[in-house]
Amino acid sequence: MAKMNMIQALNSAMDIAMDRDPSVVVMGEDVGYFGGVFRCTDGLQRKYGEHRCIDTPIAEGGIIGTAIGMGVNGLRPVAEIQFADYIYPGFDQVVSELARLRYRSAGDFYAPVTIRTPCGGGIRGGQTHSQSPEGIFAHVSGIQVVMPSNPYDAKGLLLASIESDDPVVFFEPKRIYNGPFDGDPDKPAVGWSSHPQGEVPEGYYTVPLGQANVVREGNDVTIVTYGTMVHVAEAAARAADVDAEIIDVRSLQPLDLETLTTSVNKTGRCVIAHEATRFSGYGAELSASIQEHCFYALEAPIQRVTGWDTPYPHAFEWDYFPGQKRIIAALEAALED
Amino acid sequence: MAKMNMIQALNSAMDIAMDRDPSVVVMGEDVGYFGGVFRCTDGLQRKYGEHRCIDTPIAEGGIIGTAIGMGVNGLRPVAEIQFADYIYPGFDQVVSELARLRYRSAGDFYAPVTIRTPCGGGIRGGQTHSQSPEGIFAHVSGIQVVMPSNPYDAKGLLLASIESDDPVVFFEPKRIYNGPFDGDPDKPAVGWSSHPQGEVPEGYYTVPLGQANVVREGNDVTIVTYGTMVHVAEAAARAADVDAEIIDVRSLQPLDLETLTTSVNKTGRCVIAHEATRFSGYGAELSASIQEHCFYALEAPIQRVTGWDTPYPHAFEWDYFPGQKRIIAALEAALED
Amino acid sequence: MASKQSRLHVPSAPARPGDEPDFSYLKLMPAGRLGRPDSHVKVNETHELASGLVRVLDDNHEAQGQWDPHLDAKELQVALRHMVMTRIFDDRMQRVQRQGKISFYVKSTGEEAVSVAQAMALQPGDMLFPSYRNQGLFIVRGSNLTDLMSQCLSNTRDMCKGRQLPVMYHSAEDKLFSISGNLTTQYPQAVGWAMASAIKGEQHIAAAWIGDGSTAEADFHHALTFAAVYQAPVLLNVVNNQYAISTFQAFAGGEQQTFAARGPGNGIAGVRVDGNDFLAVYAVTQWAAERARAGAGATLIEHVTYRGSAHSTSDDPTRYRPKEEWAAFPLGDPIERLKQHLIANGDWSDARHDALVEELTEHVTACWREATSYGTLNEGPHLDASLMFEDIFEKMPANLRAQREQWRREKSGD
Amino acid sequence: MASKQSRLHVPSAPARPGDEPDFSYLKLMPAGRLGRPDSHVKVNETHELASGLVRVLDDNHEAQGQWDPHLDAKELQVALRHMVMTRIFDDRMQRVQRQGKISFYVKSTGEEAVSVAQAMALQPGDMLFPSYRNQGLFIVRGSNLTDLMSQCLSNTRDMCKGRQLPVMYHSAEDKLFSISGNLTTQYPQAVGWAMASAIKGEQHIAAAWIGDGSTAEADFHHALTFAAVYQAPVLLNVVNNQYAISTFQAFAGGEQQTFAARGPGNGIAGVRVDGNDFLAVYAVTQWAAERARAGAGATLIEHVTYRGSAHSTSDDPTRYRPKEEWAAFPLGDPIERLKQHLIANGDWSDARHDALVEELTEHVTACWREATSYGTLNEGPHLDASLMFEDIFEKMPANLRAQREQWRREKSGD
Ligand SMILES: Cc1ncc(C[n+]2csc(CCOP(=O)(O)OP(=O)(O)O)c2C)c(N)n1
Ligand SMILES: Cc1ncc(C[n+]2csc(CCOP(=O)(O)OP(=O)(O)O)c2C)c(N)n1
Ligand SMILES: [Mg+2]
Ligand SMILES: [Mg+2]
Repeated sequence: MAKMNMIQALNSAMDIAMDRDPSVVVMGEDVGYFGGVFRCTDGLQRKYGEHRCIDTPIAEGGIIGTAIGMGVNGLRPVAEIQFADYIYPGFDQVVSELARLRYRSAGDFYAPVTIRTPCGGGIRGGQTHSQSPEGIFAHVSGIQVVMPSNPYDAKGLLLASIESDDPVVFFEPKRIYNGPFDGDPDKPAVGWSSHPQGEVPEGYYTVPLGQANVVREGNDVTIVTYGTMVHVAEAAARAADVDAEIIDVRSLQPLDLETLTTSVNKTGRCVIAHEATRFSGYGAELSASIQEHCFYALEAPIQRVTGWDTPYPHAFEWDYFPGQKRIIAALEAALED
Repeated sequence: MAKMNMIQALNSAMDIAMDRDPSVVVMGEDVGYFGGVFRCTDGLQRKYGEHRCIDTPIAEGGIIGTAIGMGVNGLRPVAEIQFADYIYPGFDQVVSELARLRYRSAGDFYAPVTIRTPCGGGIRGGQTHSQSPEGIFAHVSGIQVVMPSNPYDAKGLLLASIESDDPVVFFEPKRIYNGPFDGDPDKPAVGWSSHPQGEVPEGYYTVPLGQANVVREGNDVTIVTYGTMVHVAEAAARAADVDAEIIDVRSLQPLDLETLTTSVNKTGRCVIAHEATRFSGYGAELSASIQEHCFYALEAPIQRVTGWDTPYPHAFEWDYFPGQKRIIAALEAALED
Repeated sequence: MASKQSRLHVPSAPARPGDEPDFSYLKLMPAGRLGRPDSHVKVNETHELASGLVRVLDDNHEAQGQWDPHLDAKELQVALRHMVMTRIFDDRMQRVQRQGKISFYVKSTGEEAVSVAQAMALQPGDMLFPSYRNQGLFIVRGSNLTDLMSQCLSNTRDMCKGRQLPVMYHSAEDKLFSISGNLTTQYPQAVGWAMASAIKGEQHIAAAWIGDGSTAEADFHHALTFAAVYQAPVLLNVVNNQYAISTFQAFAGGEQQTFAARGPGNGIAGVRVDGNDFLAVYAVTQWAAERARAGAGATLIEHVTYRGSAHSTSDDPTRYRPKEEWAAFPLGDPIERLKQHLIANGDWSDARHDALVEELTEHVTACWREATSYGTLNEGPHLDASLMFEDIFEKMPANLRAQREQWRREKSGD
Repeated sequence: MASKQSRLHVPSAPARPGDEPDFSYLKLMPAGRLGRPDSHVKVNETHELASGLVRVLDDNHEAQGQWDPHLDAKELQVALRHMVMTRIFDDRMQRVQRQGKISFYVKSTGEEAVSVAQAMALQPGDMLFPSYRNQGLFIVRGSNLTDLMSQCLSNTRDMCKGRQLPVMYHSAEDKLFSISGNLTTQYPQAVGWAMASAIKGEQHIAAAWIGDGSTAEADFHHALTFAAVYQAPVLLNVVNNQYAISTFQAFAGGEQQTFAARGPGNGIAGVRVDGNDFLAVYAVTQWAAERARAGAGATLIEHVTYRGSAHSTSDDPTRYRPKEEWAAFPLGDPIERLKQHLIANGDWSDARHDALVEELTEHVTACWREATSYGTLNEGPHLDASLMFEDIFEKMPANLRAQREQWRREKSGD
């Protein structure tokens, strides 16, 4: 075991994948010689050469389009989109091509492409470096959507994603690249080294897609969340002294609905938390599905805790961010009857 | 009053808008001399000239990007995207620019662009001429999303959209361009002329955005739907002889939630129906919001009736399409207790 | 504002219904005029090839100049056979669409030389990324017409399992990529495929086809940029058939500049070729393939041709162009031109041609009979509709399994 | 596969940290070499302008050739003032960012001539669509430094009401468009703005700026295509400062072809200019503006310059390029070159220059003092955070009103 932050864990996953399988290539803007603006691909070009860790032009559509062609020709591309806010120029290649290829060719063609992209705010990035568009991709049939909340899962899920013959959009909550974050920006930053999930095996392992993770057991209410919000939810439950069961969805598509409904059927109450805007977001799917399966067990309305239906404002990010207060208010609403 | 089908009603709306306001321009692929592949812009170039009804290159991103610039320079562009399935190459200009301009410039700049695009299946269009991506756009803060279900609303909502200083993505359910459709493809097609909503004033009028429409009053269950599915829902309620209140959402963003919750609080039961795929779709938002506001009135789980989480398959469109049977099954589920 | 006159330039159509056809806008050149430079030539030395027009067959049906590929009679007869087959196939499929047996069809009439010559000039290991108007590629690579027809019928033998619109074929074993309904998306994919071939140190190259109108899409730019940066071994073809549904090529940017010129303008070689001249298309394809295989980089090839038919069975071209336009097209009909060349060479005759047409017509009829025996859209046998839930992912996730169950209940309610 | 050698071409950097700077890849030309054709020249007659390099100032700081705009000393002194102001402003803002007073900053050091010369050559009614590295445009158009600083501070005077990252300025009244964080999106918008101007029969033109790396984005192609088809009155500028964050211009496609050549290649005029030569940039901008205003069409202008600073305050260029590179850049420093030209003309002196620097430094200090009095990110006064819910729509819809209420309750819980 070693101590790794999320950046190192992701780097280790790509390193191991490239070492084990010569068909794995990494590509993206500034990922090569420079090692990526968040350093996630640091050292990979030095180790595997500029033909397997490839700097690309600034064209997200071109990156994803060429990655699909490489995938069809036997490579296993891991494409980095520098910020999730910049994935939209490549949206058509994801929705119309990457997601559809296996289906429309009746399985004769497929492209095992993993798209890595940092998401989320709380880093003073303003409205174009803070978005969480996972709900959009989850709506597109044919795409797997993943968001880890810690270094251990990040490495294991990324290795599983790279190995998957189906495409994955892999969201990396950049606020917790260097350490867990409980939602309080005024507290001194803590690193992953002190966190149990900062203990990461140096070697190969995978965390299978499609499995949620119960990060804390509890009986009074279920908090369904993922990414940065897992840590905010844990802190909120502690602060409010609520016996909450906290589930890290991890794999948004395919969704491990059973783990969620089992918990809600037990607690009878549910709070859903994500950083993305609320309206027509992924939390709505969680709420709708849980309501369909747990209706008769529910003792209070399912609550959604989200970012507001606004862009992510530079100066007001802590007013936008769904912090502990917003979760605690939702817990109170979910627990009253 | 005149008899119009939806194509004629949309054409009339653009004609009136161009006649009343010289800043209104229509643009898109094949919309000019040809009059549009669905004939919606027929005659507009002849009447207003090729400088106000503009044929464009095949570049959805270019159409929307230039439309934004025109809007900033005092024009009121109505841009046609030939099929909703082809709006994705312009997605970045919609999400990152059209939706954000007013916000990021603190109101100093805005672009009053209306994007018209035919959506939905049931016309043997296969997976790339049948999609309903409204849920994706509804998640993007800063975009109004509209889908009419009949000629009267189509004309009134399009005029209101064109007049709005905020952007609108205006979805046109192409299956009901020529007549209402109850979900049974084997029945002979009926035109709009026999339908009350096929009665359309020749002159100017608007149907305000943000207002849902109760198309049928009822007491036992509320069906919340929009577009083609309004007619399928009416037929299903009739066939199942259920006293259903049917609400046509019409304006998906902004959403008239109050009309929906008032009805569900009355009936205590709710079925949501749309043609789009289910997972993380717009129906999830409707379900989540209604559940939040009507929880204590609900006597059964809110049901979602949708297309499957698959692309729209050419040969199996009637197996995919959420027809009367699927709605009736959901009504039965919603009505049991 | 209404007061002032618009100063916007809007391209005006050369001719509308009722007008005399007018192709004076087409920049032409006599056969044999352009020299054939070494295929390793620098990008900036292809400007002339990109603005001119490579032609081999002259008005007397004789081959002229350095670009003559010197193919023997056998090969030319095979080529003619493929082109005639393509046209007869198209005509038949159009007819059955009119009869309501298939939902949609797209003909390539008048453009047969492009697909046939290029498929013949490339190697079997090369990967092809067709558009919906390249049926000739499938025919040359030996696709069974019954299979193509079955796809159009979405029947029990449909290679797409009923999921795709007619003509959206593919063949993994013949290295023909799955056709997309979304324009130009295959362009960067072909570049990526070619990059992978180079990364793997292989000799296979890729080729992709789009129309003139499709060059306006973003993926055209993505493809050219990546092809230029990595000098990818790929042929990027623009089939300029003068129309994009109702809009003529000026609306795609053909008025100020040739499409081939986008090549050198963006850093790859460019060649403009007479798309109705089988020999010229073959030779240019050989040249570009040689260039790509040697690692000298990509080529953008503009094929100047004419869309002889409607855009698709959903289109009515009489609304926007003169009926007589095709007959007036200065580059003629590719089949007629190759036929006359063979006859001029003493390698063909009208009688043999008529026999060929009759033979292939019967073949197409037989294939259609066989194809319909596997079912049609309306008559069985039908594919199992549960196929609709498969191949979205390699393994079917829970939500799809549940929906398939729900669908089964819905059906059994019959 | 691992066995075989990769045959992919990957551009290699001219120099990495520790290496000697090497600009041998830069195609240069002596000042005065290129003639100045009539501004109505045909697109295909601009190939030489697009592949060459328009320069006016020679190595002796004298103006040469047909492109000399013959500006009088006053104008040149104003230009120098704007450029010096820009650099001092940049240096100060970088410093305050290091002190944690603002969250982010982007300098334009070494590129000042581009924005200053172009803003001066264009007319006040022309609409400008800047990138994040065109602060010179704002300075020439008379934006108050205090306002620019206030935007960077997201303070109570912030024109963006706290919503945008620093440097994402705008000014509706000065016709400076809102800067986007998304690269190249302003390019087709500028073309659309210009199309609208033409449709309205107005004389105003548009101009947009992006960097070399941004030319790879789809919107570059969209802009060129629409500009070519409608001959829109627009100037499309590519500021080739040799880098896109860590990747040098070859990764944007600069290895095989100049960026200016994308112009004629796609159907609009193209000119490549020495971006550090104030006189050349001014003259080329005049030429292109004349062309656009006359309805003769759009121009793509490539400005050859060098990014003297880090990409942004988040970047560390010592990781990927030699420290000495800027000093070795053959086109020098635009401020120094204009200064020496004025001195050579007897219109300027080192003493006057030092006085100017001192004056502007004090001015910037005063503006900063005033700006901070309206608040900083950390110290009040602060904007009312409820502004976060406004300007999403003209009228606030119910869901946002409800969320604003929820936010108020959340706050009051303090
Ligand atoms: C992204 C996208 N936009 C629009 C369409 C609708 N469409 C289908 S074919 C076509 C015209 C294409 O013209 P061209 O590229 O010249 O090819 P041709 O049909 O002439 O062979 C259009 C606009 C589409 N299929 N995909
Ligand atoms: C669509 C998009 N992709 C990626 C980025 C991240 N990014 C910001 S600046 C930049 C480099 C741009 O380089 P260039 O166009 O040369 O402009 P320069 O910074 O050199 O002025 C990148 C990749 C972005 N802002 N938007
Ligand atoms: Mg065409
Ligand atoms: Mg740059």
